[in-house]
Amino acid sequence: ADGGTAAAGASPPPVPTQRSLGPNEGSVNIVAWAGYVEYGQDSRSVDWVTPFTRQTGCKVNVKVAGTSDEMVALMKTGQYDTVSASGDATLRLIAGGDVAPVNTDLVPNYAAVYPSLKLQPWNSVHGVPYGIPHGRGANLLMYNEAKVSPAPTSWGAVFDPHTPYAGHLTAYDNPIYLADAALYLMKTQPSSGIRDPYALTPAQLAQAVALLKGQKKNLSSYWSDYTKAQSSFDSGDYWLGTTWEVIQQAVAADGKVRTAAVLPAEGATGWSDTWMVAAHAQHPDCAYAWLNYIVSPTVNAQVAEYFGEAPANSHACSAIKDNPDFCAQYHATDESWWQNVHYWNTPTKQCLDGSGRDDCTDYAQWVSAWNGIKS
Amino acid sequence: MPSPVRRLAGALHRRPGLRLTALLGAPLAWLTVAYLGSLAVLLLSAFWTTDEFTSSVEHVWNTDNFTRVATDPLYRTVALRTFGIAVGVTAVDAVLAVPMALYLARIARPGSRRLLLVAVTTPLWAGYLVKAYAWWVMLSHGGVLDWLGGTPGFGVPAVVITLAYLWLPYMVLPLHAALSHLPDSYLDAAADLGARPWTALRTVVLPLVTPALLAGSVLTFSLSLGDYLTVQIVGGTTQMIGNVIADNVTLDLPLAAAVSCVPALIVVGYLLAVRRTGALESL
Amino acid sequence: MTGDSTGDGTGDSAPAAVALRAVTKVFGTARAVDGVDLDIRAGEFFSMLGPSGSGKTTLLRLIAGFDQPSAGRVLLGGRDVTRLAPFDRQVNTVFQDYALFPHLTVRRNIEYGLRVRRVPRPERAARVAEALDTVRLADLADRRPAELSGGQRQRVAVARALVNRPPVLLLDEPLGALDLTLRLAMQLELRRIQRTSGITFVLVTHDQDEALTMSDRIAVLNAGRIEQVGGPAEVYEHPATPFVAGFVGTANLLRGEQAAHVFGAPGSWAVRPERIRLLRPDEASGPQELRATGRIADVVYAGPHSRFAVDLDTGGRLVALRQNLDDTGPAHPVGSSVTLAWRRDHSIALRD
Amino acid sequence: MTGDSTGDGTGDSAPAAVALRAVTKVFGTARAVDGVDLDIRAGEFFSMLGPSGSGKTTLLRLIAGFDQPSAGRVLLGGRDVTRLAPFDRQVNTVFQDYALFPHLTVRRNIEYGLRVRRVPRPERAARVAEALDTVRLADLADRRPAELSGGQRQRVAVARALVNRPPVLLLDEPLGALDLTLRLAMQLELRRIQRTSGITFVLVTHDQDEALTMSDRIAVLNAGRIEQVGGPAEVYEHPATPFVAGFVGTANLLRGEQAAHVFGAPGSWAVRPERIRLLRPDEASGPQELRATGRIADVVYAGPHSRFAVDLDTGGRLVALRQNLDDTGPAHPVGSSVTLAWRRDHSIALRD
Amino acid sequence: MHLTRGARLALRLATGLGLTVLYLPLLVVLVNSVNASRSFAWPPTGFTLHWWAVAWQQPGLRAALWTSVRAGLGATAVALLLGSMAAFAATRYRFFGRQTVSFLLILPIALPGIVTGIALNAAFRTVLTPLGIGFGLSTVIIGHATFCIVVVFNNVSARLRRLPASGEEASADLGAHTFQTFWHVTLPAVRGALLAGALLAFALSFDEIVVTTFTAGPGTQTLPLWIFDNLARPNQGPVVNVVASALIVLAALPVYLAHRMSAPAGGTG
Ligand SMILES: Nc1ncnc2c1ncn2[C@@H]1O[C@H](COP(=O)(O)OP(=O)(O)OP(=O)(O)O)[C@@H](O)[C@H]1O
Ligand SMILES: Nc1ncnc2c1ncn2[C@@H]1O[C@H](COP(=O)(O)OP(=O)(O)OP(=O)(O)O)[C@@H](O)[C@H]1O
Ligand SMILES: NCCCCNCCCN
Ligand SMILES: [Mg+2]
Ligand SMILES: [Mg+2]
Repeated sequence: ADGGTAAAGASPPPVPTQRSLGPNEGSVNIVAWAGYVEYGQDSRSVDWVTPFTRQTGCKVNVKVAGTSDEMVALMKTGQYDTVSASGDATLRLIAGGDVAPVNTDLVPNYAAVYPSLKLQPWNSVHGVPYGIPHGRGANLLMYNEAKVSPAPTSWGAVFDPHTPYAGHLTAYDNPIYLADAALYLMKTQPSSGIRDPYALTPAQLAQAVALLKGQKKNLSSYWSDYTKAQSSFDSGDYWLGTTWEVIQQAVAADGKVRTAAVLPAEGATGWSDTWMVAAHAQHPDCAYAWLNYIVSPTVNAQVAEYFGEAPANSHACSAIKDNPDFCAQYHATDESWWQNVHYWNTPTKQCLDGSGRDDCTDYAQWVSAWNGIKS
Repeated sequence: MPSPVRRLAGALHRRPGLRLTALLGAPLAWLTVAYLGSLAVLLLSAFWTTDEFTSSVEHVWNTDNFTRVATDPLYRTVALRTFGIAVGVTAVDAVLAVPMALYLARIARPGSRRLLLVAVTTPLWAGYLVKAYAWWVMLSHGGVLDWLGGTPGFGVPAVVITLAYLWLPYMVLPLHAALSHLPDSYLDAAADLGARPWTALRTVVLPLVTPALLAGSVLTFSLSLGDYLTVQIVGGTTQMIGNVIADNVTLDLPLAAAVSCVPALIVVGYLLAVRRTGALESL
Repeated sequence: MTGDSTGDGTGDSAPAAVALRAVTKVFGTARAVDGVDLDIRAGEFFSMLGPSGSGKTTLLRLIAGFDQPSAGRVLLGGRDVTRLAPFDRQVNTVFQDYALFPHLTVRRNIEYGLRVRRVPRPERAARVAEALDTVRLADLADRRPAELSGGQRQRVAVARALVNRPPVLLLDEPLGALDLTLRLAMQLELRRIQRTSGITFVLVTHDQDEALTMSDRIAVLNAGRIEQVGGPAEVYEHPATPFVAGFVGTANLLRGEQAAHVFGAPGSWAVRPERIRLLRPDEASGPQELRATGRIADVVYAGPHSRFAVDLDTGGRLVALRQNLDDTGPAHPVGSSVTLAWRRDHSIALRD
Repeated sequence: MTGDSTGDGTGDSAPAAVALRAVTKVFGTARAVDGVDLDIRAGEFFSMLGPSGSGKTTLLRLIAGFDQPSAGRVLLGGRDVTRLAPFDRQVNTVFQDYALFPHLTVRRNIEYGLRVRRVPRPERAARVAEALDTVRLADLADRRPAELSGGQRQRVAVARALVNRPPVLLLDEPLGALDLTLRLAMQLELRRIQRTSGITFVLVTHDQDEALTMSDRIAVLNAGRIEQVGGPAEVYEHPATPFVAGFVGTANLLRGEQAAHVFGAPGSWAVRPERIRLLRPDEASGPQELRATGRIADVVYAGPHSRFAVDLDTGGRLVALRQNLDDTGPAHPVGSSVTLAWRRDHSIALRD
Repeated sequence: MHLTRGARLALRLATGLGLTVLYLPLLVVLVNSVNASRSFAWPPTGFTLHWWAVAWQQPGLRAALWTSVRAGLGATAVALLLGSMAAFAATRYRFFGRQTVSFLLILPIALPGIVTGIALNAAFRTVLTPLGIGFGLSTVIIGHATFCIVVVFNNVSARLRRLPASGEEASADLGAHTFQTFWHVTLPAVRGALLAGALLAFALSFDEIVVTTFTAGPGTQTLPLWIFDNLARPNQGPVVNVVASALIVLAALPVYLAHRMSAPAGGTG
C-alpha cells in the first residue's frame, strides 16, 4: 500500500475521544455494507449478531447501505452509532465532524490487526486513529477465459478504445473508479505526472475522464451490485472488467463459464474498510463493544469468509473454518501482494500524494466528473 | 326526545359548510401539511448550499443550484432523454393497452372477463425490482430474448420496454373501466350509420375514452419520468433525471432539490394540461 | 352504397321492405322472439306494439343487424341480409335513448353516417342542411347533445338517421321519454316526415294510442310471438285474441256464465267501453242492441270523457265511456242503477 | 316520533297538511320555483301537473326537505319545518326511480324506516306484514329489488313509505316508467290506498290524464309558478290561462281575427274538441250553439274515438273529437266540407 | 361491439400477446426460483427446490414481510379514511376549488417517487428529529399513505358519482339521520369500491421502494428493501425469485375476490 504521510483534508473539527467505557446501552444502530452484519437472516448458520447480543446485551439494528455516499448521508442523520466506512467515505465523515477519533485502548482486539492497515491515510488524521480496520480486498481484472484470449495482463485491456471485446466490457459504477483510470495513467503515461491515483490535479482528472469517456462506448453496462455482476459474467454479457474476488469465486462455483481474476501489471485499486464511531453516538458503549467484537479473530474470520475478503485481524486465518485455502486465495498474509494495491481514499484539496500541495481535485469534483462521464 | 346523535345530525344538516369542513379538513390538512409542506421544505433547501467535501448542508441563501441546473448542458441532455423515454413508454403502453382493454371490456365473455382482469392486475404484486431484474435476465446476451431471436441489449430501448412492461396494468385498468361503461348504444349507432369497426373505433370509441387514456398516461408518464432503478438495472450506461437526483441526494441535497424541480414541473404541467378533459377523475 | 332501388315501390308485387321468415332469437333459455313471420311493405308506417319484454326491441335489433337470429332469415328489399353486419345493411335506427355521440355537435352527429361512407363534402353539407331543416334544428347545429332538451335530442336522432336516406327507418320507442304535449307534437312531426320522405318506418312502442294514431299497420306482440297484424281499426275493432283485446284498449272482457247472461252465449266476449250507451231511465234500447242492467260502481272524470264502471246484476264489471260532449246529460251517481246498451255487432267473440 | 296529530282532520279549519308560503328556489341564476303559495288539505289527493322543467320535482324536494328554499317557508301540519332535515320531517316520499335499497330484501326495505326510528321489533313485524298485504307483495317479501318487475318495485316503494304512516306522502311521477296497462292498474291501486289510509297524497306528474282521473285537486305549474289550482273539472273546463288550456287537454285555441269570426268577440278563445259536434249536411245547430264551417284536413282514428282536424273557412284550425260509439255515422272524408257546432257556454274565454 | 371476424381475431391475438408479455418475465422468475444456478443467467442449469427451502427458513425475510404488511395496512387504513372523506366531499358537495382538491390528491402519485421521498425525508428531519421522533415504521406509513389516498379517492368517488343520490335521500326521508344513512345505505353501496381502493393502495405500498428508502428508520426493513438489499447479496438472488413467485401466486386470490366483490350488483356489461 501507499503508506504516504497521514495527510488529511482540512483539519477535522474537534470531536472528543471517548475515555472509558460505561454500562452498555442495550442497543446499537449500525450502518454497514451488505454481508457485514449477519443475524441469520439468510441462513441460521451465518449469524454473528446473535452471539454478540447475548454477550453484551446490545440489540443490533442494521441499515445496509448500497454506496459510500449513502453511508455518509446516513451517518449525518445522527441516528447511527457506528459504520463500516470504505476509504472513499472516511475522510468525508472525519472532516464533516460526523465521526469521533477512536480510543484503541478500548478495543483490545486492535492489537492483532495487521500493522500495514493501521494509521493509514484513510483511517487516521495526524496520527489519530478514527477507526478499526475490518478487512481488505482488491479490484481485480476478471475475464471470461473462453472469450478473451490471450489472457490480459494489463488494464490496457479495458481502456483500449479499439478493443475486440466492445460491448462486453464492464466497470465499477462509482466516482472512485476514476482512480482505476488514474492508476493506469500513472503507470503507463509517466508524463501525466500522477503520483497517487487519489491525488489528481484538474488536468490529471481531465485525462482520466477522457480515458473513461472513451471506455464508455465499449461497455455493456456499469456494475454496482455484485450479484448482477456475477450473473452478467455467467450470462455472457460481460467478458472483461473490474471485479471483486468474491464475484469471481461465485462465478467459478457456478461453473457455467470459466473465468479468472488477475492483478494486472499496473497493480489495482482496493479497499480497506474501517469501523468508525459516530461523533454523537447515542449508544457509544455498545458501539465500542461492536468494534471490538467484529475484529475479534473468530468473528473477523467469519465475516471475511462470508463476504469474500482478506481479514484484518492477524489471528483470523487460524480461525477460518470451512476453506483451509481461504487465506491463501485472498492473499491475507501476503503483504508483498498488497504492495501493488492502492486502497480507496477520499480525494481532497490537500493532495494525498504527500507533496504538500493543495491544488488537487476533491471528492465533489470527482463526482461532477463522474456524472459528466455517465450523462 | 331525539337522541344526541340525531340532534347532532340535525344540527349538521343546517350547516352544510360545517359538514363540508369536517369531511375535507383531515384530507386537506394531511396533504398540505404532510405533503405540500414537505415539498416546500425541499424547495427551500434548493436555495441552500453544501460543503462540497463533507456534504454538510450550509444554510446560505443562494440560487446557484438553479443556475447550474438551467445552464449545465448535462442536465438538459438528461432531462430531454428522460422526457423522451417517458413519452415512448406512454406511447407503447397506449398501443398495447387499447386492444387489450377493448377485448376485455367488450368482447370477452363476462366469465372470462373477470379472470382476464385478474390476470392483468396480478403482475402488480410480483414486485417492481423482481420484474425489472427479470427483464434484465431476458434482455441479457444469451437471455430469453436472445434465445427467441434477438435482444436490443441494455440501453434506452431496454429501458422503454421494461418501464412499459411495469406500468402496462396502470394503463389497461382505467381504459377497461371506461370501455366497459361505454353504452352499447353508441357502438350500435356507429355501426348502424355505416361505420366499420376501425372507423367506429377511431371516430367514436377513442374520443369517448380519451379521458381514461390520459388518466393512464398520467401514471405511465410520470412514473417513467421519475424512475431511476429500472434504468440502473437495464439501462446499460444510460442515465435518467432520477439517477441524477438519486446520486446527489446523499452528496448535495440542495442540488438534488433543484434538479427535482425539473420532473416536478413537467409533471405539474402535464397534469394541468390534461385536467380539463376530466382525466384526473378517470384514474 | 349499392344502388339497389327495391323498397321504393308501394305495389304489392314489389318485394317487402322488411321480411322476417321464421325468425327466432334465444337468449340463454328464454325465447325473446319465437318463430316470427312478417312482411313490412315498402313505404308504410308500421308499428310493433306489445308489453314490456314481449320482444319488440329484440325484433328491431335483428332487423338492424345488432343481433343475429338463432334461426330464420331476415330480408331487406328481398335480399337476404341475415348474415350481414349492421354497417352493411340499408336501414337506420332511432334509438330509445337516442344514442347521440356526446363528443360531436348536432351537425357532426347528423353528418356522421355520410362521413363514414365517404360522401363528398359538398353533398354532405347540403344533405345535412336539408336534414336540419326537416327537423327544424338549423339554429342549434353547433350545440352538443348535452345542451339540448329531450325533444330536441329526439329530433337530432331522427335527422341523423334520415340524412342517410335509408329505405327503412327503425324507431325504438322514440317518444317514451317525452311529456305528453311534446309527445303529441313529435307524433305529428314523425308522421309528416314519413309521408313526405316515403321511407318505410318501423316503430316500436308500448303505447296503444301512439300505435293506433300513427300507423298504417300494427303488429301486436306477446311473449315473442305476433298475435295479430292489421290496420289500427282492424286490430282495435276485431282483436283476434283476448290478449290483443286487453292490450289494445280496455277489453271489458266477460267469460263463461257471466258472458252467457249478457251476450247470450258462453265463451269469451268483449265489448269496447266507447260502444256502450248509458240509457236514461226512460230510454229504450234499439232493436239491434244488447242490454244489461247494473249499478254504478265508480265514475271517473277524465276531461274529454268520463268512465263509468258498472257492476252487472248478473255478475262481472263493464266500463262504459261517455264523451263529455255536453254536461246536461243524466247524472249517474255512484250506487245508482243503470242500463247499458250496445249494438249486437259490436260484441267481440274472442278465441282463447 | 312526536305524537302530533295534525294533518288527520279534514275540516277546513284544521291546519293545511302542507303549506308553502312565498317559496322560491334559485339554482344559479335559474328560478326553478318562483314565489309559490299553496295549501294542501289534510286527506286530499293532490296533484302537481306541469311540463318538464316546470319545477314539480323541486317543489316536492322542498317539502321533503332534500333542498332548502332560497326564500319562503314550508309548513307541515301548521308547523314551520323550513330548517328541518328530511329525517326530522313527517313526510315520506316515493321516488321516481323508486330508490329501493338494492342490498336489502323487500321486507328489509319496507322495515327500514321503522328500524332506524327504533320501533320495537314485534310492532315492526306486524306493520311490515300489514304493509306487504296492502300492496299485495307478501309472497315476494324475501326477494331483492333486482328480482322484481317495474310494477312490483313501485309497490315496494309505496309500502316502504306507507309503513311509517306519514301524514303526508309525496310521489314523484311514480308511474312514469310503467307501460300503459300496468300504469292504469297502479293508478287504481294508489287511489284505493289513499282512500283507505286517509293519508294526504301529493302526486307529481306530467300526464294530464293521470292528474285528471286521480286527483281531488290539481295545481298546474309552469316555469316555477302555479298557474291554476282547482278540481279536475274546474281546471279542465275552466282553464284560467292559455297555458293551462293548452297543457291540460287539447286547447283548440283561436285568437284575434280568427276568434272574432267564430266566437263573435276578439281575444283568446278555446273550445274543447269533445264539445264540438260534426253536423250532418242536413243537420241544424241548436239555438244555444255557435257554429263554424270548414274543410276536413285530417282524420285520425284513435280506437275509442276519432279526431277530426278542420281548417275553418274564416282561418284557424279546430280539432273535433267523436266517440266511436257507432260506426254508422256519416263519414267525413279528408277534404269534405263540414259544419261544426258547440254550445255557446262551452266557449272558454282566456285571459292571456 | 360489431366487429368483423378478422377484427375480433386480431384483438384476441393482441390480448393473448399482451398477456404473454405480461407473464413471460414472471415465468422467468418462477423458473429461476427452481434454477440450480445461483445467478439469473439463462438458460437454467438444473432443477432444485433448495431455494424454496432456504427462503422458508429465513427469519429476516419473514420479518421484512411482516413489516411490509404492517406498513401496507397502516397506509391503507389512513388512505381509506382520508380518501373516502375527500371522495364524499368532492362528489356530494359543490364548493370552490373542488378541482384543486383532486389535483392535490393526485400530485403525490404523479410526482416522481424520489421527489416525494426526499421531500418527506427533508421535512421529517427538519420537523420530527428536533422533537426527538426518529424515522421508523410510522414515517414509512405517512409516506405511503400520502400517495395511496388518491387511489381510494378515485375508486370511491367513481362509485359515488354513479350512485344516485336518491338512495341516501330515501334513507333520510324514511327518518334515518346522517350517520344511520351512512352506515345502512352508503357504506354497503361503496363497500366494493373501498375494497378495490384498499387493495390497490395496499399493493402500491407493498411494492414501494423509493419512498420507503427515504422514510424508513434504522430497524425498519420492508420487503422491497429486503429484496433490494438481497439482490446485492451473495447467493440471495434465487431466494428473491422464490419470494416473487410466492407473492404472484398468493396475490391472485385476493385480487380475484376483490374483483368479484367490487363488481356492483347488476354491474356494467
Ligand atoms: N341480451 C339479452 N340477454 C338476455 N335476455 C335478453 C336480452 N335482450 C332481451 N332479453 C330478454 O328477451 C325478452 C324480450 O326483450 P325485449 O327487450 O325485446 O323486450 P321489449 O318488448 O323491447 O320490452 P320493453 O318494452 O321493456 O323494451 C325479455 O324477456 C328480455 O329479458
Ligand atoms: N340541482 C339543480 N341544479 C340546477 N338546476 C336545477 C337543479 N334541479 C333542478 N334544476 C332546474 O330547475 C328547473 C325545474 O326542475 P325540476 O326538476 O323541478 O322540473 P320538473 O318539473 O320536475 O321536470 P321533469 O318533469 O322533467 O321532472 C329546471 O329548469 C331544472 O333544470
Ligand atoms: N417503485 C415502485 C413503483 C410503484 C409505484 N409507486 C408510486 C409512488 C410514486 N410516488
Ligand atoms: Mg324495448
Ligand atoms: Mg321531475
